[in-house]
Amino acid sequence: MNWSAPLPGVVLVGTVLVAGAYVASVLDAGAARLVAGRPLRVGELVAGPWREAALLARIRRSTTERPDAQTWALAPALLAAMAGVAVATVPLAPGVAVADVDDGIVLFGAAMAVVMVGAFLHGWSSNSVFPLVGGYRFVALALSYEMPLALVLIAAALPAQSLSVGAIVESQQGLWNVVRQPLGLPLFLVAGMGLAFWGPLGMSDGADLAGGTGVEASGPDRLAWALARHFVLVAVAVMGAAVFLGGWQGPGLPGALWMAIKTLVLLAVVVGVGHRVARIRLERFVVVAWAVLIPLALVDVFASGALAL
Amino acid sequence: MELQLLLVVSAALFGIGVYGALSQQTFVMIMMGIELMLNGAMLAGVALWGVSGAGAPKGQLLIVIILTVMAVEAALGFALVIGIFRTRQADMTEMLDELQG
Amino acid sequence: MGLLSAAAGRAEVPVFPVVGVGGRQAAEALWLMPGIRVVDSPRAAVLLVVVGRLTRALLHPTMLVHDQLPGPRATLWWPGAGGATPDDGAQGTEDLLAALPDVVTTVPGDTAGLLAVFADLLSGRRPSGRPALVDVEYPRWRGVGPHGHGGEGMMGGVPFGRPLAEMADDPDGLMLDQLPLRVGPFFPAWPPGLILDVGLQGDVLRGVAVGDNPYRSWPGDEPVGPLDTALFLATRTMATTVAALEVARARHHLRWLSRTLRGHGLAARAQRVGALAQSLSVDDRPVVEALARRLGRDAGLAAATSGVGIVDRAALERVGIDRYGGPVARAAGLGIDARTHDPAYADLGFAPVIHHEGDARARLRQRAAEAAQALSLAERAGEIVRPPGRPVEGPRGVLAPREPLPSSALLALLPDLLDGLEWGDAVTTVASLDLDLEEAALDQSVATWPARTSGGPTGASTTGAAPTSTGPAPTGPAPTSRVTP
Amino acid sequence: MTDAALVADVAIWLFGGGSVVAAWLVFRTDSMVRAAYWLLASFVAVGMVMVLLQARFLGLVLVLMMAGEMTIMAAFMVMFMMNPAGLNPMSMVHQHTTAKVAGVVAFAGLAFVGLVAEFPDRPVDPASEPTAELGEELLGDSMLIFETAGVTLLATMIGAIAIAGKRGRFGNAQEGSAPPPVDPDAPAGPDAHPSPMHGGHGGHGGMHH
Repeated sequence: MNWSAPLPGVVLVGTVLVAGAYVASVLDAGAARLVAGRPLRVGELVAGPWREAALLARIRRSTTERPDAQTWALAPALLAAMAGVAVATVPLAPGVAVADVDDGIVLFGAAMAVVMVGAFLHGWSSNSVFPLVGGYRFVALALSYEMPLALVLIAAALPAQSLSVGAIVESQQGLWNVVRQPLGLPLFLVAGMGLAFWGPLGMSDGADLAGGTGVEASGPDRLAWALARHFVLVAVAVMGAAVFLGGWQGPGLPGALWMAIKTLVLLAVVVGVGHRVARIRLERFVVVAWAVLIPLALVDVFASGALAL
Repeated sequence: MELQLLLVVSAALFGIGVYGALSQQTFVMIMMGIELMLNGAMLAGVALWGVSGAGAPKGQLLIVIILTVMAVEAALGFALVIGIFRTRQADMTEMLDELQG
Repeated sequence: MGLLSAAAGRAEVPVFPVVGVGGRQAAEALWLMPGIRVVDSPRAAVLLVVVGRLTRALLHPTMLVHDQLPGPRATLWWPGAGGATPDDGAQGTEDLLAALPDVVTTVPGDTAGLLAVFADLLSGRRPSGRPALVDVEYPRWRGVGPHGHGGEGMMGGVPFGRPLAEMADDPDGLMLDQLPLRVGPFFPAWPPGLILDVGLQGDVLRGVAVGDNPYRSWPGDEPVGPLDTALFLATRTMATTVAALEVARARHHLRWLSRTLRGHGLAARAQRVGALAQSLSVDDRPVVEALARRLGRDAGLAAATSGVGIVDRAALERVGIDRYGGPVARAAGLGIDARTHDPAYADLGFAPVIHHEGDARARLRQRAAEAAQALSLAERAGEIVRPPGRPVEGPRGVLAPREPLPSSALLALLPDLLDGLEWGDAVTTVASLDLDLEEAALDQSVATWPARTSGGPTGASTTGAAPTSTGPAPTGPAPTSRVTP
Repeated sequence: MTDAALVADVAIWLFGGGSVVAAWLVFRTDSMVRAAYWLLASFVAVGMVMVLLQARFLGLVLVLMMAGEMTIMAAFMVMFMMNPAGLNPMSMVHQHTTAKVAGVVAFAGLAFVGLVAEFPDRPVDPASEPTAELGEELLGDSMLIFETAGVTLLATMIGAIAIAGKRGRFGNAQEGSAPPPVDPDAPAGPDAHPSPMHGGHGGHGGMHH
């Protein structure tokens, strides 16, 4: 099968995103029940996301006074498309990559930068106060973690001597990057949580803003935004599994299965952290990002460079 | 043929940039005009590099320099906008028709 | 469509609560009910649950929120909370029932009834609720331009009833826009009934004013239902056991902890604490002590709360909280506690818990520690009975005969405390004060609460000042929005 | 011509045309946020052309850089243009005729050169690795240029912070400064285009000329 052809490629990426988003919401609901000390009802957990999606599809659209309707609709599409681009660069099994281009890491970085545009536009376009504040918050956070994100990805590319995600996966044959560069994965996940505005970094859509950029969205719009956000989370987890956990490599099982397991582990970690760690303060995070995370990421780059020599 | 059309496109970007930089009153919009001019220059550079320059690495170097110029322009532009706004509460060129602050 | 509706009908029910007089506890119980999800925005809700009685000042905001539900939608009324009945004549409630004839009236906590209404709604057996504000004419925005946002002469002021932003100093020394905004009374991150008029500069609050308390606009009406401090207020006429008082105190603090955790984005942990509060007994002491330790050590919460909303002694004295004590004062190092001199506590070895930082984190640790301490006192108190009539230490401070209640003093802290804070910090600060607008309403409408027993509102009532709202005053979390039918 | 090459060519035309349209809309739209993002669209289109012309790394870096920069720009516009949320129409132009003429002349001159001049036909070898070559160039022969760019950026950062900061070299920026004259009737610049936005406090909301 030639996965680089348009149709199979879109189908593959779409399947990964939708399946990942479904699993992420089941994990999220399960983690919420565990943390809340309520009984885990597997049947309800498994059916939950479908039921909620069906309900949102049934609820009517609402609008605000004079929104920028096109931009409002564009925002979730932008996030979903960028998540798709990110997943496309990752080899999901040996030889199965939609677009394992030789600048894959840079492509991922560019796609994630456009996610910031999408989130800001989602807040701005609804012509309402709390969404706009949410949009600002996303930008303030994103500008702080984009730099560590870029740096840890560069560090991961050093041992592979290539910017291609496939080459980075193969460079981890003997030793995964999570061991070789212990700083990389945590920093990557912090940025990833921010990109999917998840858990402690979910300020742009936080409860203190009554839902932030998503306050005004109802019904299908709310569903689209939730899906887009889950897609970004999945893209981050897939990329993290490939770049730091050795991708499809692993003993015994088929490559695709290893990739799925590793993605699942990262999703579980992010979802678990989301239920355990309080929403951070914007001011404090920005200070920490510039004064701690960026220096740590630089240490990561220098150490990886020294090792690669 | 391809090269000629790309050069016309880059000339159009540059021309729009010139128009914007000269006609706009707001500092940030003027910056947008300047960025568009740089955008046109960059496209011309890449077109010549890709179609006519046989992919010489020095051609890409020129683009890197243009990107640097854009970054410097943006950073200093924003800093100046803040600085001027701080001292004069001005965000448009006409508000700065006096030399003494 | 059938399959879709069937699946949708079995989803968790998204509910937006509207808290009327005496409805706070029943509304908070919604968070613990299985199969129900309380949502932050009316846009996400299918059911509007009105809990308790509505005052006239709450009526218009309630109808606005109702009309923001996108539909299919239905409204439930839980009157019994707060002792209200469908025919008790509370004006706001009557008006609501008149405006929304299809309101379903059930008893508080009736999950089955709620789920049935939801199922009927989605299967089409029940029609979606009609708009409540059909007769009201709002000034329409008649802007020009492709997106209709501009027009001649829009240089500030209030075009079409919408206040525009005005320039004002900002903390960085720039002159930037400041948008006047009214938030409340149903903003989900704030205690029910709180209305704040703020200037919003980006996400920084400038010039905060507390709006009229919507729970006091019922001239001559019996003011309140059961407060969450009801047991403590009852001690003026009733003998109570120390154990019962202390368990009630611990429950109060745990409820507050649950709300606070939710505000910090920890809904699941909040649910666990909320469930613990609901079934709390003396035997839970070890659990609560472990919880207090865990919360005290929690690095994420520490980062979110430390240094936020510092209330120092000067501020306490300015609004007179130094007279009440209470957790807010004790978290700022002021060791006032009525239990210190209460003979009923004499043999229990009571000494007040004190923190010194005075910030939101200190208040969090203070209440967690006091909850654990209260259960430990309850354990030791055995059958000790406390005679009526003496000042009692309530969960927010001393409740003494002929003294105002602590909530209004805490409310007076807000304007100075919130000015210049980021929105998130402001929400953290408001939550950390444990405000109760109903308690404040009781206080202001009767001046001193024991006088209530001798009948009639005393003195010149301050209650005439029902907020007159013209135009679409933003009341919900969706200030500039409108549902198009 | 192979299918793939044809697709690439069509894509280059679409992106090239798109970049010009987006650039034009920057100065035609009535909102600052839209203007900033039309500019971003123009940059993304040029970046895509660069990718299609094999300068993949630089094209993607351009997108990455501009997404951030344009978002900052949008925030700046909203902050400084005294225009709630950047949603009001605006048309704040001066010396319009001069600008139009200059723009057309610049376009005509450059396009003329582009159309008339003879350039050799030496396309990039599809088998080459432009990203690797660029890397070796930057850290090899042209190291000095690369380093100079880096130092320039560092100096820019420091300078920008110094300019924008509250306390400059001459003490607090607020002291001794004066707001611009508040005189709505004063002629606004060489073209004497009346500007109701003149003055520090009047500038809210949109305006129509």
